[in-house]
Amino acid sequence: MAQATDLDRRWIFLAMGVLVVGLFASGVSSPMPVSRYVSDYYDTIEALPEGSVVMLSADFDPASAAELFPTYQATIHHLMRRGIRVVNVATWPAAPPYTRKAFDAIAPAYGREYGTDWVELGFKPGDDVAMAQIGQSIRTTYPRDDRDGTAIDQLPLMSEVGDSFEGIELLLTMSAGYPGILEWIAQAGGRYDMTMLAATTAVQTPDLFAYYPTQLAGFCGGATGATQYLQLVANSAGTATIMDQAPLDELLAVKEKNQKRMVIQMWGHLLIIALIVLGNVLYFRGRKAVA
Amino acid sequence: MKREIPIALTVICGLLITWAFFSPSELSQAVNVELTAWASIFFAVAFLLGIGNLVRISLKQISARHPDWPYKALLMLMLFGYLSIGLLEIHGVIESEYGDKAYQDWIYERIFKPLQSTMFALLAFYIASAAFRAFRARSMEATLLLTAGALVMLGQVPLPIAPPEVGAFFARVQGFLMAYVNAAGQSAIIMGAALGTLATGLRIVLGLERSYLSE
Amino acid sequence: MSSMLALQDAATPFVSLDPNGPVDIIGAWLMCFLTLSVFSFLYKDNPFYKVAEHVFVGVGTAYFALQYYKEGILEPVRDHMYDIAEVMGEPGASFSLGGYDADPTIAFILRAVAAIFGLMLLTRLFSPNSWAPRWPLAVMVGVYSALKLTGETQSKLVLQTKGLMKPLVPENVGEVGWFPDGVALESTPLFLTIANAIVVIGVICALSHFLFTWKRGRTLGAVSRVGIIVLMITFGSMFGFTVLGRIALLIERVNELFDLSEPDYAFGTPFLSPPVILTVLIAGTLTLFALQRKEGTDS
Amino acid sequence: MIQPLLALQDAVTPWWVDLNLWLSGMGRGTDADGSVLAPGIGTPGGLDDWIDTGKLPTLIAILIYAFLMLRSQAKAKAGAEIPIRRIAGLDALDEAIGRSTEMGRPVLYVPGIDEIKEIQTIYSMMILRHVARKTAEYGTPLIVPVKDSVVMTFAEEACKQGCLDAGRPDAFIADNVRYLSNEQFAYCAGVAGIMNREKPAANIMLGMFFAESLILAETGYASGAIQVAGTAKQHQLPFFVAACDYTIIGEEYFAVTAYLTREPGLLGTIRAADIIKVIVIILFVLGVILATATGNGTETSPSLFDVYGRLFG
Repeated sequence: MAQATDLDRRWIFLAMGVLVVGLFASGVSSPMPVSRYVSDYYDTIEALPEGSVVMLSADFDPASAAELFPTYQATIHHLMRRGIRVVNVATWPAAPPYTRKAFDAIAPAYGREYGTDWVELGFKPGDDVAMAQIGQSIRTTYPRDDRDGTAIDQLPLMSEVGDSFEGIELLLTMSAGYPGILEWIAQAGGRYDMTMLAATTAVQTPDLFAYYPTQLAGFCGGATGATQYLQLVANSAGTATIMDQAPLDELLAVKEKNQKRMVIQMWGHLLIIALIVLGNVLYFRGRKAVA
Repeated sequence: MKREIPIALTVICGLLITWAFFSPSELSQAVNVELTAWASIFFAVAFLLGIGNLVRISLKQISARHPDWPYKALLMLMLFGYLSIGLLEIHGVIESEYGDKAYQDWIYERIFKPLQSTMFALLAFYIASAAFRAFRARSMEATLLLTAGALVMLGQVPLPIAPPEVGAFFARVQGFLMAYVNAAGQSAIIMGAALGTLATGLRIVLGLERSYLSE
Repeated sequence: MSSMLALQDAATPFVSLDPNGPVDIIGAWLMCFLTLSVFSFLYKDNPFYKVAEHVFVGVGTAYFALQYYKEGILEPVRDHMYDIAEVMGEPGASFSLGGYDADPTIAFILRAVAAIFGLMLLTRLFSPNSWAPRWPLAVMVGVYSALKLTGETQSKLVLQTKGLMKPLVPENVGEVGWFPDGVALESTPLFLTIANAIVVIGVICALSHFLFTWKRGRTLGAVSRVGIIVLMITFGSMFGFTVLGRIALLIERVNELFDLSEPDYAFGTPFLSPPVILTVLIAGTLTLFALQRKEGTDS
Repeated sequence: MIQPLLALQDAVTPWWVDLNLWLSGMGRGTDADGSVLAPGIGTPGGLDDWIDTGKLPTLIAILIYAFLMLRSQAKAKAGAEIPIRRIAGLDALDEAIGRSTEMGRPVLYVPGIDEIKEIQTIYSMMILRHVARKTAEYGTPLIVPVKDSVVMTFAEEACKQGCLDAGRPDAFIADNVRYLSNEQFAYCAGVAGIMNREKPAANIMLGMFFAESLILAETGYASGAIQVAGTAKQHQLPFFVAACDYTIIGEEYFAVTAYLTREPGLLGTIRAADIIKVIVIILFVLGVILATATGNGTETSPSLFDVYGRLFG
């Protein structure tokens, strides 16, 4: 024990820091094979008829945006390319700025308009209570939109959406924890039998395997899932008629960046495994020496 | 009466919400909408209590010239500065051409966001340190955990440094562990936790559990 | 679209409020300083970290307070009551509560009661032992626990049990056989059968581990032991995913520091890159402190 | 829908086909054309006016649980003994406190970082009372850092009460229940400071933990203390299992209070949950057997498994 703890842990901090910064500067990248959870996520969206309405819930904050925002952007690309209309909600207070930023940048490039192709209802406090409210009556929960405070009935898209998720084909959540996908499964999947898709942070991902595929049609877990989904969306993005190339270029750049990150990730994982092995070897050797 | 009324309120609201979950009638849904709105109003108000606490403690430290008092003063400055900007913006006193939350968003993007994500990024360093100093294979349980963890870590990343077969092998092992063993363990934990929630929730809704209303 | 392109071409302003625009110069230096200050904690607790920490608590608290104020107070109380008040005077008018046509007067009174309860919660600020906050807290406890109780029993117990009930043997085994050629190992009926059996046994054993009031004979002991193995592998998997997530966040922060070293934020020169300058500044100050302290102890 | 029903009855049909039709009617009320699927369902004043029939299984589950719980509680209060299995981590509590006393160093109790509205925090307070009693008996100082001011009042009460239980009210030291900070990482740094400076010989961490669990467990390990940790938050369990000496896992945490207090009401709750677990296992195995034996049928000729599946909503 003594040997292992004698080392100042700042050396380990330094090793991790040097590793990440050094690799970032070097810029090696590598594509990834796609898992079935991610291809199911992609295929479920692909199978929706054009013009369907989905609900997209932003349940994350800045701390988790690194993991979830690329998937969020790619999902918007995917939905907008397919001509699927989106009702945006959020159960995390810090999420709405992301919603607006992403939609304003991406949707117009596909010729989509606010009000008919997407609406922004904003944050609702109350965690799973808010989710229950949204399910029961979206009109009572959100009398006005979050963008300019327009009455909800004046938004063309909302005329097709009723109480109890009537008119909504699919519920997607970008989920960083509580409240998130598990609460949505309880409040919407369980209550209203909604088809659900989720993108989650790595930490939350292991919970999801138990719900797949009965209560969750597909999911993108952590940076790995994000990279795989970005690959799928970026590969099919060329099929759309697009009015502005800039967002698409950004998507491709994000994909490239994610592939690069996965290589750093690999070295980070190898470092952690090496440290566990080394720590244990020193520990057991030290114990033997004492005995 | 000090104890009885709150318990009665808990029981009544709990039973109403339970009824609304099972009943399809419009009246039950109205009760549900109203009560859940109440809960979120109280939730928002309760946050003010937290602020009150923070302000009281900080002001006490500032006036007592606690060694950290300049930091506490900075805290108060940031808190009330941002609150004032936000309130002025929400009530339309100040406006920006970039939308009705532009000032708030600026502070959010430039201050809150980097701070919060960096705080969490610190944990990558702590995991590395813990891996070396604390994660010991001292029992069968810990050995299994660490081995499974290592396999999953390897299966989650591309392995361009190894032959493709090696990467594919780890991805397969990882897929198997996640889809079957982990799924079984997760199911058991989820069902167990649901039973815990059912037990505790029922005790509260039936008025059997009163410890949260301590005198 | 054209405006977006124009923004990208334009020179970076010192302060830009455009939420979609590139980061302004002051903002870039601020972000850089705060990020590096938090990282400086890895060296040790120091004034830079303390500044970052207190700014974080202040801004974070205010941010959430504003959100709750708007979405939890202004909208459900002020706006909602205003909406009701608009129809209240009209004869035969009704107000829709979740699809139910309620009497506007009753709807108004209900929400007014909620507002009064909210105020009762606030009395805790002035007298910590007051009885008043207990009423709204009791309502919250009742509502939250009933929602959890019903929703979780449905999704995490009943439907979870249903979702676990899958055939052990894949249905196509009659056509393709147990171990067909040219199929990935994971898709062969033999493999799937074994894997499904592992799930069934795993769930039974792990649940049995949580049996507390059953006499623990040899059988239950052995079953519980297998349950422990399943749980440990589950925790191991979660551990692996946690590592994935934390390192991803670190990479993101490093990525941002690299982005912030663009010449745009450095007044067009490569020498004034914010991350480099601020790293030198913070590291230099901390070294200076350390040297001073050493001198102090030496003398 | 009436026609196929009659047609099916003419042929020799298995009994579950009728049952399935009745059950599917319950789930949907009336059919799309408004025809009544089964007597009493879909008609005005029928069953589905009163209850969302798709949720009937959940209601039945809750009612069964309520019945079992009340019965077990009544039995336990009447004196029937409900055995409870040993939980190694809890037995280790005494050992840890004993070791602290021998070494003349304090015991550190971290009650998690959530507010009092979290059930796990309330549970933690009940355990704290027991720990405070033990430390008072041994005459060992107990340090309790808290993150929330409301939790602080509860923690003070629990410690005071524990010292009273031990018959040593003088053992309560108000300054040892310490409010550190409402900010997660600042609190965490504070606790790490206590671990390094005051060198407690035992760290007991029970409650709701988030990302800080790793830092606490690692710092505690490095300081050489015996560590006992427990939480129902599964995400933090890997770190506790890897870095602590004893870990109380998931649902075990909810059994802790019953284990320590032996209060009949709590024991009855645990007993009822156990019975439900056995019922769930039986239903689950039956489902797997049916699924394997009969497979999935079609809309018009459902298999026995389809009908069984409907029983779960």
